[in-house]
Order: sequence, then structure tokens, then C-alpha cells
Amino acid sequence: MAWTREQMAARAAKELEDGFYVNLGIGIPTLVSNYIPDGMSVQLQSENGMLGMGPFPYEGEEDPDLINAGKQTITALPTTSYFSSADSFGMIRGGHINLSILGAMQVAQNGDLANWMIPGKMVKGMGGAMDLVAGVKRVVVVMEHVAKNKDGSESAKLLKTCDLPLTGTQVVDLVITDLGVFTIDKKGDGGMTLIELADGVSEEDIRAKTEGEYKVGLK
Amino acid sequence: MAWTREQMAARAAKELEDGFYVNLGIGIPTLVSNYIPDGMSVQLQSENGMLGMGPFPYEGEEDPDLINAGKQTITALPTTSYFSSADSFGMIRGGHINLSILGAMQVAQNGDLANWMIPGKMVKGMGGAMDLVAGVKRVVVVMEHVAKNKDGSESAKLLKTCDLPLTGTQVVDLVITDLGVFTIDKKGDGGMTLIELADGVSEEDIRAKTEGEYKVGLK
Amino acid sequence: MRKVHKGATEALAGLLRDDMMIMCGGFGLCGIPDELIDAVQASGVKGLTIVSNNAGIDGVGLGKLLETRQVAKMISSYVGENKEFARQYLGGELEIEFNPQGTLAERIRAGGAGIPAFFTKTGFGTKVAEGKETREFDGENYVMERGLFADLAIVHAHTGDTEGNLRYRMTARNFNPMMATAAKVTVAQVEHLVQPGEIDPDTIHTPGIFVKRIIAVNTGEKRIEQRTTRKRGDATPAAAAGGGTH
Amino acid sequence: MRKVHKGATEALAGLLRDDMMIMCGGFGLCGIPDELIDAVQASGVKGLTIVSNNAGIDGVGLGKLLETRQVAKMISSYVGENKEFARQYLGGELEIEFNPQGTLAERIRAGGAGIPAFFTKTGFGTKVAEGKETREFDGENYVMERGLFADLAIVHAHTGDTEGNLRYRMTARNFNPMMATAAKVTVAQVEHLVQPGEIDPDTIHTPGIFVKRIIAVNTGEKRIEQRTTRKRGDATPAAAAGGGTH
Repeated sequence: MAWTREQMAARAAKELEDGFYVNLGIGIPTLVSNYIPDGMSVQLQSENGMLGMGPFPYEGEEDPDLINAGKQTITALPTTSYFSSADSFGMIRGGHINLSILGAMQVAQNGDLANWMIPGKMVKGMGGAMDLVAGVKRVVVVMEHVAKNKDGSESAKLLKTCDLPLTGTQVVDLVITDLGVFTIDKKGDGGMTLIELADGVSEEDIRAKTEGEYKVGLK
Repeated sequence: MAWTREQMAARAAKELEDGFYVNLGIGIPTLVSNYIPDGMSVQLQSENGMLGMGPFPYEGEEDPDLINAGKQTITALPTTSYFSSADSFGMIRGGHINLSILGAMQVAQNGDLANWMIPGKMVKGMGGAMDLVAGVKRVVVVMEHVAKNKDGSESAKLLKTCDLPLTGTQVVDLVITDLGVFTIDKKGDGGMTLIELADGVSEEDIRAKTEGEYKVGLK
Repeated sequence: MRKVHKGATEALAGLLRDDMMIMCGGFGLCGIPDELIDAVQASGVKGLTIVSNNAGIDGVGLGKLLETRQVAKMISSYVGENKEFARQYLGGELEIEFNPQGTLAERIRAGGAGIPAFFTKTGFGTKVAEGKETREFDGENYVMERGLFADLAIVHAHTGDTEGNLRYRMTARNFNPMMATAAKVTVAQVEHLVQPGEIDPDTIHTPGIFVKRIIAVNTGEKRIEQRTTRKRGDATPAAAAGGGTH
Repeated sequence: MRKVHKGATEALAGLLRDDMMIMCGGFGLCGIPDELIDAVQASGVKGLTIVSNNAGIDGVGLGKLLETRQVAKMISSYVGENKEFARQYLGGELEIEFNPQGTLAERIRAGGAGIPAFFTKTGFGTKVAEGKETREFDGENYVMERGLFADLAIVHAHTGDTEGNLRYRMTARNFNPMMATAAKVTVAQVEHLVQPGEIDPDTIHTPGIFVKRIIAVNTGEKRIEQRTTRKRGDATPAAAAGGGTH
């Protein structure tokens, strides 16, 4: 047993607060927008130059000039504003975005994050990920607890030290996996703490699949 | 005999070229706008955030939201655009303005310029002058050749070295005074050269009132 | 609607304390947040560091805070035309840090954009560069300047919506947009408070993310510092008015 | 009217040479100066260094210049979704310098604004910082990045006037405004060419001073890279679509 992608997204949505400005990465983080509680005002930023991102358009209403950072067609809302890439990343770098939820290949117990390149494979680039993790006030990673290798084996993704090239150092505040939730004291020396278990998952299950050191502080 | 303020402004206007974007300081430089040749397109920048500055408004049509950098009420033109102070000085610092015409207290033969403070007197601030002289492609100074002191004596303003606090170092390309016109090789070692005499002024007249060293290369 | 407050005093409630740094938009008297300045004055906070291009004129704009001795330091580019300012400054009661206007604008923009320091040609070889790091890039000399970030920014806009999206008018834009980005809390006063969607989103100058509180103000007659006009029927109207470096 | 040219080829006449650096606006296929790219391709110049957030897709946008091997180096943040790019890159025919997207945007903005270098947190402790100066300010670590300035910038806008004033539409703005400021010569293609005064001056994104030449283009059907939709009557339409980091 473990959380589904939808359950992980729902758990991540609990990190939202009323009035927040949030940047969501592709994949599971995208699903978080489905779990914004009714009555809560959350504005989504798209780093290609938009605040107040709306849902996908109805068929036939796609506008080539209106896309998100994943290059998908989207829509505007009454709250929407548009701006340049420089202004968008000024907003990000300047710490004005409350929360970034994004995926990761690896996270280290000190908050280091790797999610942009695998040596030996074609590198597509970091896009805006390095800016987001360095600039956004609070960074939440949502990812599978382990990586499944081609030979069927599994590799830990929550590590003592990342071995993939880093996206950022000491940047992750919270990690949500299919097995549980960890906090990371990224600027201090408090390390990583397991605070929640997914449904039907035991602390032993997690211990077996986690290379990084962590304390247990279940709520 | 010497040039009047109007004649100095008319001479400065000869530095304009079609398509130029120009920033004019207060005083005589302001008058230059009266001498833009018919058919020549010159857009005036006001560093508080406007390109395409129009003339003073008709009485009763002043708009408090539309002022120039001297805080005077002005008007817009069809070519006008507005922008922030950061964008305005990005334009200036980035070298996009073709020409700045401004006044000076002192100019040195190497192009140093002093026009913002006199030690012992109340300092009002440099405003945008330091940015303009450092950033604009070509800097033309229009000033009286000598300063008249309270006791009736005269002090040279074209000097070997400025003794007033500098606005910029090696920034002046051309100096137009009531007595003549000088070029300055501000980035090289060509020094200062007298290239024109005002009506009825002799090279000896200028020599007597100029402390800085200069060559004579009358056109 | 959570950002909308009833008046300047309410909008600043809980935000003011002695010795804080406040950024104040405007150029001369153009685009200044006058009602918010009045509320700062009325609050009585003192020892303020004010970042503002100018210092108002006697009894108007920031001139009011000077009259009540609430300002300890100004970071400005030009402070002419203010007798009370001159009196306090010459008497050693008021500290002033002069910044070139473009450097001031860029320091504020940098502070808001997470840039702690940048290099500029402006002021190299002058008093402004004294005590600062200088450096050569590609044969040109530059001065290192630091970003500025304040405790509070007060700005004025022509139109704002309840989400905090702002639009400025003409040269009343000036320092307001950068200041809105460069403080822990930004409070905006607007002449026209509208609903989200009423401002064309392509024309919003300050996205609502930067504005925490907003009030509608009754502008009445705005002050003009230098009323300059030409007469109808002038034979040769000036092609353009003069500029300046204030 | 002196800035207005008849077509892309005429607008680029005299501006193109081998081994030059060209900035190219757009994000994905959104807001790319497609007709100007076509004219660069037709000119046959080669050895180009292209500054662009992305590299187009096969046969579209900058993908065209890749097909004809006119590009020696890309400065970009993300180049996925392009097989020809991958082939040339993996074959060592094409050099790529990856910049974090915000660092790329800021380097361009800095280049246009006369700032030779600035500090940013982005990339500290990563490959991006290798070989670069790092520095601590107020207890945080930063990397020094340099401004970028090109020989030529090509940009796309929705509306432009004959003075070169530009307005972009929605997220087609992206890198276009900064690039317009950061080159010796900027050439703009616009969907709607109008007379001065037709664009509200408070809403001009790029003042005409930055644009040397301008052409009207016939957009026809713009390409969409990822057509994502929802069905009418979806019980629970997503509150918002997903983002990304491309």
C-alpha cells in the first residue's frame, strides 16, 4: 500500500494557504491545482510570464499566445497579469512566490535537490528549476520514494548526498513521496524528519527504502 | 562679442541627427529643442520616465501626472511612451540615448565634468546627471566660458583638472561656450581642441579665459 | 477583497514602527502616495529611513514628515526646493545618502528581484564611488552597488483592482513599480479601485503579488510643483519642453 | 516611417554576417519571430551563436536554422523536443551553454541596461557556478553572472507603430522585451502595424528607441506545441493547468 499520485497531490495541497502565490512543476505537482480547497484564494504563477493561471481551454478555444511553462495551452482568469521573463524571474528570485511544488530525481537529507540532468544522457537543460528552488520561499518536492531501474531493481532517491548534478543546494523544505512525508531543516542542522506515513505504510517500509538519515517525528 | 544663450543653443542643435534620441538638461540645453531643423525627427527623453516629450501645455491644460525631469508640466506627442525610472535609466546606462546636452560648472581637458556640488554650499544632489554622463553615447556641454564671481572677478571653467567634486570622469565629447567650441578626446590621449570661434571672438580672447590646455584646429 | 482596506490609517495598521525603512514612490510631487504619507505622519513613528527620489516640498508630501522630525535619514537623488530639509540637514539633524537617480532606481529594482549587488559605470571616479568596490570589465570601470529592500513600501497608482494589480498613469509611474517589489509589505493607494478583470492583463504594471494592502483615495486637486505653460497662438511654440536632472 | 521595411529579407539587409550573435525572442513556439528566422535561414549566414530560451522544434522556429547547420552555439535554458538538435549536440557539431532561465533573462536585461555583471543565488553550488566567481552577501551565497549583448536581436510583437513602439500579447511577451534592448540592432516583426498614437502610451512594453527596423507579418495560423484542452461539461475542471520548468 502507498499513496497514489492523486493522494500525493492531495497531500501537497495541504501546504497551500489562503492568499498564496504558487508555482507548480510538471507531473504530479500539476495535479495539486485540483485540490485547492473551496473558498481558498491561490494564484498560480507560470514562470514564462503569467500570474493567475486558469484551467486548460475548451476544445477549439486554444490560444497560441497563451501557454504555461510546460508549453501547454491554458486560459486566463479575471486576476491574471502578464509580464516578461525578466520580471517573472525577478518575482521568483526576489522571494515573492510563497510556495513551489516540483518533482525531483534525488533529494539529500540536507535539502540538496537534483532534477535536471543524468550524466551520459541527453541533457535538455534546467529551464527555470534552478531559479525556482533558489528563489521561492518554501520548496516542496513531490516524488516517488524510489526510482525503478530497467533491471527491476530499485534505487533510493532520498539520500545522504545526491550523486546526480545538483539543481540547488539546501533548498528543499518538505518531501512528499508515495510512502510518507519528510521535513528538512535546510538552513539549519536539524536534518531530515519523517513526519507522516502513507496509508498502510510502516516506518520499517520507509527505512528499507531510504538511504538518507532521518529522525522520526510522526505527528 | 560672444554668442548669446540662443546662439549657443542653436550651435548645440547642429549636433542633432535625424532619428536621434536626446536628453536635454535644464537651462540653455532646454532651448536646443527650439532649433531642431524642420523635417528632422528627434525624440526627447525625460529621465523620469518618458520618450517623446512635447512642448509646455497651453494654460489650463496642465496635467499633474505629466511632468519632465525638471518637474515642469509638459505634454505628450503621438510618439510618446512612458516607463518606470528603472527602465528609463536602463535606457540611459545601456547607451541607447544618442546624445545628452547639459550644463556644467567645470570641464577638464580630459573630459572630466563637475556640475553637482560646491563644497561648503548646500548640496541638493546629483539627480540623474551622473547616470546621463556615464551612460549616454555622446555628451555635449553647453556653458558660459567663465564663471563670474561675486567680487566681479572671473574664474576659468575649462580647466586642466576640475577642483569641484566630479559628476563623471572622461565623459565630455564637446563643449560649447559663449566664446567657442571644443572637442575632447575623452577616451584617448588626443586632449582638447578648439574647433570654432564665436562671432567676433579671437583665439587670444579664448586663450586668456581658458586654464585647460588645448590645441587649435579651427574648421 | 481581502487586500482592500478602508483608509490609509487602517491600511498601515500594525506595519509602522520607529527606525524602520520606508520606500516612498513619486518623482517630485508626481505620483506620490500622499494619503499614506499623511497616515505615517499621524502615526507619529520616528527615526525613519526614507528611500525616495526627492523629499517633497515644504508642507507637501514627504515635507510633512520632515516638519514633524520623523525622518532620521533620506536615501535620495535630489532634495532641492525644501527649506525645512535644508535647515535640518545643515543643522546635522538629518542624514542624507545621495544616490545617482539611475543607481537608486536600479538598487531598488535589484532588491525586489533578489539581486544583492550589481555593477554600474555611473559614479565611477566620483564621491559616489568612495568606499565602494570598483572593477574593470572589458576595459571599462564600474562601481559595485547593493540592492535595497525596505520594511515597507508606499506607492500611488492610477488604477488598482482588489487583487492588487496596479496601473500607473503617464510620468506618475516613476519609482512606484520598483518600490512595490522591494519591501516586506507594500501598501498601494489608487485613484480608481476596480474589480479583477477590469484592467487589461497585458497592461498591468505591477502584478498583485507585490501588493499586500490597497486603498482607494479621493485625489481632489493634485499639486503641481512647476506650472509651466505656453500661450495659445505662440508663433513658435517650443518643439519640446526642457528636461532636467532632478 | 523610416523604420518600416517591406519584408523580413529587406529588414535584415546588411545586418547579417557569419559568426555573429543573434538573440531570438520567444518561449517554445510562443512569440517567436518566425518570418525573421526564415529570412536568417534564407540568407545562409553560418557559425551563429543564438541566444534563445529554447531551440524550436524540428522544422519549426529555430529548428530551421539547425536543419541547415547555421548554428554553432546555443545559449538556452531548455532544448527538449528537438531531434535534430539532439543529433548535432550529441555528435559534437553544436555547442550549448545552458543558463538557468531566470539567469538567462536577467543576463539579457543587464546587457541592455548597461550592467556588466550581477549576483544571483540561482545555481550556487551547481555545475552552473563552475568557473564563476561566488560571493557571500549577508550570509547567503551568490554567483556572479555577466550581462549579454548581441549583434542583432529579432523579436515578435502583437502590435507595433511606425516609431518602433511595441506591445506584446499574453505569454507571447516572454523574452522579447529584454532582447529588444540588448543588441546593437533590433528588428521587430509585428502582427499589427499602426500609426504613432494608436497604442496607449501607458501600455507600450518596448519604447521605440530600442527598435531600429520593423515589419508587418501575416501570421496566419500560429503553431501550438502542446495542445491541451478540457472537455465541455467536465464535472470538475482542473482549477488550473500545470506549470513546468522548461
